[in-house]
Amino acid sequence: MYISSSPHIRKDWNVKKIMYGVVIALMPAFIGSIYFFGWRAAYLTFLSVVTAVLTEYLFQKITKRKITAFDGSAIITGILLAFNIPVKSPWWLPVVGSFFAILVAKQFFGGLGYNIFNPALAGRAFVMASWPQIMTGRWSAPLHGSISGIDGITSATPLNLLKLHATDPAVLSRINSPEMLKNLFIGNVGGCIGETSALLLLIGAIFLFVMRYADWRISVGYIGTVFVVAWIFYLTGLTPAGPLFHILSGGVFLGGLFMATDMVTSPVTPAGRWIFGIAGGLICMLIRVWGGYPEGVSYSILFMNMFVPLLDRVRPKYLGEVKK
Amino acid sequence: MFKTFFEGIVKNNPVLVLAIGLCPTLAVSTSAFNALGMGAAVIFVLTFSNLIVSSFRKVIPDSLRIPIFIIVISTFVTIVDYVMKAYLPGLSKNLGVFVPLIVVNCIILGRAEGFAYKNPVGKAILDGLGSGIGFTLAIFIMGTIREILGQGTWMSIPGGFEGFKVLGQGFLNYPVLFMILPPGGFLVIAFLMGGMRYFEARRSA
Amino acid sequence: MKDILKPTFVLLITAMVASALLAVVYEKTSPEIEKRAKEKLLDNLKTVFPVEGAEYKPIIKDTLWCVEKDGKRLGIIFVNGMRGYASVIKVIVGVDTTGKIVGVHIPKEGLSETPGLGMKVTEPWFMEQFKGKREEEVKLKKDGGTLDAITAATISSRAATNAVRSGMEKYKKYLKEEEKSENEWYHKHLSEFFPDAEIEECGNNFWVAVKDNETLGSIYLSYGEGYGGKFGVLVAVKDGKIKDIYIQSPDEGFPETQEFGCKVREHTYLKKFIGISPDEAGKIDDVTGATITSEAVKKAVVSGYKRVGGE
Amino acid sequence: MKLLKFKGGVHPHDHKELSKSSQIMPVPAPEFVYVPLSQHTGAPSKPIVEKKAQVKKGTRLSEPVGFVSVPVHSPVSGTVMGIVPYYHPLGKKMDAIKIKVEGDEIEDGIGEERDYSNMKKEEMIEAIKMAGIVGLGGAAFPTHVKLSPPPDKPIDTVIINGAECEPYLTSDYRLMLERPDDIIKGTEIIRRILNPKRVVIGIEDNKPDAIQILREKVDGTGIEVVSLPARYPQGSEKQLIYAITGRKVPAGGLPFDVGCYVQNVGTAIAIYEALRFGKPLYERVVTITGGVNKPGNFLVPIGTPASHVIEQAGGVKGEVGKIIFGGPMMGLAQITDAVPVIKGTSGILIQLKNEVHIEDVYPCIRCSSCVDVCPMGLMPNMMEMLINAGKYEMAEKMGLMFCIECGCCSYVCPSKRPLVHTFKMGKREVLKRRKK
Repeated sequence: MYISSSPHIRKDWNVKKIMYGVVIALMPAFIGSIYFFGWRAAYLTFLSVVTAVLTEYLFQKITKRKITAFDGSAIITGILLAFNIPVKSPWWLPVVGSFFAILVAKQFFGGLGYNIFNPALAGRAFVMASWPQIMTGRWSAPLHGSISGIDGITSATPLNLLKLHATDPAVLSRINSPEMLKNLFIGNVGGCIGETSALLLLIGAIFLFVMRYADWRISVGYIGTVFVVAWIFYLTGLTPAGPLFHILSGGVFLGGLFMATDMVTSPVTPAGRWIFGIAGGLICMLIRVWGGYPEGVSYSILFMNMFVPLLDRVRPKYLGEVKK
Repeated sequence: MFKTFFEGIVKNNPVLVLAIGLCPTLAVSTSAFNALGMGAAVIFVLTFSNLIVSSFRKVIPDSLRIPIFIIVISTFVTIVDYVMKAYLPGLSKNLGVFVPLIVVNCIILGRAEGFAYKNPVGKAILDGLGSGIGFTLAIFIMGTIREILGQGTWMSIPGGFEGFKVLGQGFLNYPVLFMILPPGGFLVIAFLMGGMRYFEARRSA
Repeated sequence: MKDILKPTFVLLITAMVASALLAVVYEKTSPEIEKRAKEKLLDNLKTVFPVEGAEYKPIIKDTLWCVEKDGKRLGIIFVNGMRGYASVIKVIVGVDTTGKIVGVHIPKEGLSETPGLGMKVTEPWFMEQFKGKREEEVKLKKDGGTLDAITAATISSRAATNAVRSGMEKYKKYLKEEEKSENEWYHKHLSEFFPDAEIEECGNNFWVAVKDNETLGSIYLSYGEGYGGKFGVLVAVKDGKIKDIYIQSPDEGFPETQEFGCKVREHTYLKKFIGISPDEAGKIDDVTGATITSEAVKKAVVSGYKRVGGE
Repeated sequence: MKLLKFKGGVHPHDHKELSKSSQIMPVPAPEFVYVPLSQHTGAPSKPIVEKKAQVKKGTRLSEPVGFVSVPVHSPVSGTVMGIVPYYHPLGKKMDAIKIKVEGDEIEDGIGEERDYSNMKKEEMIEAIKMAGIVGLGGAAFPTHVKLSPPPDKPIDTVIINGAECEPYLTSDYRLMLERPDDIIKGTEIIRRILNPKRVVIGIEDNKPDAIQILREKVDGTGIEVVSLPARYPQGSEKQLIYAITGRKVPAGGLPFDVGCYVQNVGTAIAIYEALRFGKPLYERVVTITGGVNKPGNFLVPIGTPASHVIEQAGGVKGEVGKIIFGGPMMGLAQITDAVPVIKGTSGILIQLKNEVHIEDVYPCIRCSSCVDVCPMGLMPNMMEMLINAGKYEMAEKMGLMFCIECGCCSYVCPSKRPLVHTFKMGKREVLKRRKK
């Protein structure tokens, strides 16, 4: 006979299911990355995932904690980290990044559920700060396309075009062209391993939303804000690229769909989530237009991660709450 | 008597245990040599200000002690600053504003107020030396870790010795820049503090 | 009353003792500090414009120096700054009188660009590539120039290059002045063409010889680009015909080789110019073995004539 | 009038098909019954019978202590064996009157039809009180207290709760199907006492036949029958009031604060029986379901041990995992099958051993499912964290005391955290501190 508190039935899901659900949702983009960048993308992702799981396992073993390394969350961190590095990275980059992400950003904070920052993004920030020459200087073209999405320009990713070649009339005339936007949407441009294909990421994300493994408010808030702000900036001449270019380029889809929506590091209330997404999108655009980096997705999300405890205070009114 | 000396180094290490004087610690521990320079400056100022404060502790009026401490400390700091500028200009440039800022370093004011003002000269000097060496050790260890990981060298001197190439060429090509950036400083000091606590807990257990 | 006086007195004493002590230290160290500063500065100046025995005379304090040797101006050195990624990137640049960069130095001290990235502007390979560049070439390849940027540190690289270029533009006029005085070689020749006349300058490297309110003729100065570099040609014109012609001597900076290029300076060749209209100079035969130089001379004569409006 | 949907809630599989079609069957009396003296919210009643006293069905065994208290009655005829501490569904042993069952006599007067049309309001309330009637939905709040709202808070809406949102349970459903007339008569009595403007019977739309029958029966009485969306916890007082009237019961307040009165359909029948036949509340309909061979609805004498009732339902199919008094969402797991049925027991759910999932508890991953489903709009994840950290005041500020313990948060939690359990403990701790 078992005795336990009510309720005595539980919904048929659990943390593992959610985590592996996210892993499945990442698969289209993963397969896409192999198609776009070749087997090296798979190799780096594999290294990253193995390091993440192994680090978590060893840490829990050494500190004599419960082993939860195989609950899927470390796999997600590994995949997302690999998705955030260029395919030309040396093999040790995802290894070091994953190691840092799991050890410092996750386990030191107390493990799953207690980390303040999205581990994959923290790991990315670490490798970005440590080896910027690799992270921002080693772009390669997809196997079946050009690095910039525009024929004839081979040195820069779409966002770098915007940051560094925005005065070039040849770039300006084609940056909002249907050809460019199509390449961006499909993912046939240079960039980090998993971020290029908006289409494949979207497929995975819709699965997440349907299964309720991620909250659509953050994604809609984030990507929507980037779109609206980019539009305003485009109309006022602050950026030469249109709103579609902005949401499809760089990591907006990867970040907005998979990293900002990380349950642990996002607010729990609907209002908090809207604020989280919208403020994140705004910061991303501010970094893109005025910041030193061409891309602002990861830092905007990390930045908003810090405000989560504050945003959690934006709680809904409970039924019949009396104002005091 | 020598207990005072060793307490400052280990048990009451200003940086790793008391967590004071963190600002210069984080800022100048980007290389081992800078850290040593800073440490030397702090040892000098700390020892001499302790000496003066302790010697005159009977004549310093209670109500005036803080302004007088500040004058004493800032005098020694200025001396260090001038001497460094004159004879070690490279180091002086690297340490920058953090040498003048020793004036408001809480280790020094704290030792003057908390120890030297209440204790005889001999003890005060030992305390100054102990705390100063404790600070230097902490910042030197940090500087060593950060320089080796962040630059691949150890003990490089600005405009002089290139430093020992500890970790080989691969590392010199791709050093962990993160470590010499501010967040790296926080990370290293967190590790050191954590380690200190861990061993303290083990020893007392 | 005593409550106020006593602390005041104590504080006064303390402050006085401290000041006295500091005064002594200052007295001892300040010459050393100054000496160091000067040495450092001279060091920097020497790196960017290394000429044995040259003098560095300040024109604008801490910003602009002229480099002179034996009373002759060789070039200038300037300091200029431009906002980089995290700090102002200061560049020290030596430029010679022809407008070519002799050397660029970017001091590490006080620079707080990202280590390993923007900080790389202080690496020798980056500073080396400026050598010998002219103003219009000082641009990153990305911006249509000739310089390599540092990987992943475009902002810092661009700031450094822009600092060099804008400085060159700002201080160009100091070089121009130099050009004039440096080219003094022709002054003493002007009077040789019309011995008794007064030479009046009309600007634009064009002079008119006047005697008793009567114009005797005109002289113009033109430059040719020879095998080894630029050289000057003085042409005296009288009644639409070349009266005389003089080419800069090797002492005066004639850059051509002794055995071939110098042949154009020989009287036998120059004689061919005399008496013809400068327009027709192109028809004159070249000196064997010095085709480029002779072509340059002819071009200089014709273009110079065109410039002054054919008299 | 348009129905408002309350915020949150969950859709667990209702499993009502198990017992839905089984008619209410009376359960023969067991050998012994144990009638706890406290079966309601409020002060326990005081026994008035002694050991060896002979009692009949309906004999009053105790008298109420104070206003918020009701007496208990003997469900059987027999001999009082004494007052013994005995298992109670709340989980601890409490005083109960043990009666040995002998014969089948009924107390005089019970069952005779009476005319209550001339009774005064106060007389009716007193009769309801002495019949020992409490809310039969589960909370067991004395009905006469509810029927006497403060004079400054008039009731304008009476809601008869036929939602029965708990999965598995079908006792109210069967009552609505089998005794719709009695429900309406009981409702009319409540209407007479409270004189409201509007009387509503609310039923979840997964019981269309019940809705249809009641709609037919209420024709011409002015009573509305409202179909509510099936969504747990629709039957919770505050959610029901909000859905039907759009009014929000103020936090810490009671339904009469917004002019509402909510009563379970079973209670309405009990009120009718008390006034019409003088029958006190000594038996009730209980759904026995889950892992039993013949799940069904039974009319069980109060005080019958669960084991006896389970036998009537054909016995357990396999190894018992959990015996739950009430539904799976809010019911209480019992330590033994000797626990007696009391007035508030709407169902007994047997979970077999292989149906009980003891799952790993993970740290909260902040998925916010609990926040999304909380029908009270609370933040269970934060409250749990605060309670575990001992910060009861802050948890209270976040609305801990207004938690209705519906179990939605624990139900959805992917980390399988015992949220409701924590809140129950937290509430107890807060109350303990308030007393100090």
